[in-house]
Amino acid sequence: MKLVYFAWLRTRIGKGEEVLTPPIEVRTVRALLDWLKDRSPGHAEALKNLDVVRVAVNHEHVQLDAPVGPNDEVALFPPVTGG
Amino acid sequence: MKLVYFAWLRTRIGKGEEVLTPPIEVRTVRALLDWLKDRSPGHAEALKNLDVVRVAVNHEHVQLDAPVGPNDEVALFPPVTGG
Amino acid sequence: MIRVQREDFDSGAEMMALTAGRHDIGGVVSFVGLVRDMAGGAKIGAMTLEHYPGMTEKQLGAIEAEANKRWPLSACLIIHRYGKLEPGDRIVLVITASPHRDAAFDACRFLIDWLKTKAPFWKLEDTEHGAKWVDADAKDADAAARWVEK
Amino acid sequence: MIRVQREDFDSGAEMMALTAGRHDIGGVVSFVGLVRDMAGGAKIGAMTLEHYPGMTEKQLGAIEAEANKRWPLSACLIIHRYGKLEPGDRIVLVITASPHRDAAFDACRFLIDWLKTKAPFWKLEDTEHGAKWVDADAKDADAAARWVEK
Repeated sequence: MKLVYFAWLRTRIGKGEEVLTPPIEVRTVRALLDWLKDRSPGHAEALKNLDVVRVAVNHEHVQLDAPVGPNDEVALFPPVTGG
Repeated sequence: MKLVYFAWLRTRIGKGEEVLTPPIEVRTVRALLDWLKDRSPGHAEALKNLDVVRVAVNHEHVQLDAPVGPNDEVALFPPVTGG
Repeated sequence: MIRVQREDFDSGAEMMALTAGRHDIGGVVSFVGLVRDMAGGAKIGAMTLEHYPGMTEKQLGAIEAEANKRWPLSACLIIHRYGKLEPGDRIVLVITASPHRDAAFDACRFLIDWLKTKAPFWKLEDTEHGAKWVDADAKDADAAARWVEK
Repeated sequence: MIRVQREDFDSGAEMMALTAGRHDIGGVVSFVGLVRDMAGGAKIGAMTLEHYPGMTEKQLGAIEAEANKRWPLSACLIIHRYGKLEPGDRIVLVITASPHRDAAFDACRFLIDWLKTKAPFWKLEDTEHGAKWVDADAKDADAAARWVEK
């Protein structure tokens, strides 16, 4: 699974992207975020308040209950501020 | 009193402006239009349906009950169609 | 700022001039009205815009002043052309600039809506059936009525 | 049409290109968003716009498709910049053209409102107190909510 991070999630995690292999039980965004928190102190810090974390799977905005699989590109970022 | 005409009021009346001296009893736009109708068949034709005639006195839109006097510039025209 | 002129205008240059050197503007909205080659199902050729010099400037100035009273505008421009215009030609330009986009959008729409019912312009269209004075559109009166303050 | 680019754009030239040779367009509305030198009471210098290449184009394309579904647009353009921008610089351009002005106004406002809550861009501002990621504005969420179809 490819993970990509933007804005302060990127700086807190300390990298813009990484390829990880979550265990087979991780089938939703919510489960993925729970699992990611234990990857490093940076991951834990970035994901401590999910109210300000948004998620896209394969370039589409999704909610926490959306499914994720090993071939997906999952992006984590704060609420967008363009325009 | 200076009268100015625009669009089809101008073409029906046959001139763009004229200076007239209505009788002293003509003190409102409505009275002025009634008096103007008798000036010529063109005036009568132009003013036969007041629903489609708009009036400005000294460059301000006014209603039929607005006052008019000998030193005013009174404009008659159809509803505007700019923009 | 208002201008009533026979000549064409350059929307981009006007926007640049209005915002040049300003760092307090968050949004600029512009409206350009163009001559269409169809009107109410009939093909039209050129059109001629007649106006009432003196009253036009006064009415446009009053409409602009009203917009400035209602919204916090950093800048505002209305250009309206008169004379002979062909299909595709620009007729009118309205530009509004504000720290916030909602004010710029509302003010721009207000200006064109009010202009359409208050500024003394009249269109004479060359149609297949001869020259015809354009009738006012009831939709324009409805659009202007949106902005009447209760 | 959408473009995501580092370079500046020329609003006037884009409007001309979009309407050139067209005789069916009655109104063209444009919105330009600019960098302000103040944000929430704090002075800001430059800002850097980060985005998510691939997703940005996909989201802007979807928003444009939605606008075309809702309104009869003759033409539509969104240009959004990324990278380092100074106060006064242009960030985003939205142009909509339609036979009727109401559709052009509504579609333009819809596009910028939705873009602000859906397109994956993030602003990093240089403030007096150091670089700061801009927080999303609740007003933008409210503005976007206006357009949710019941």
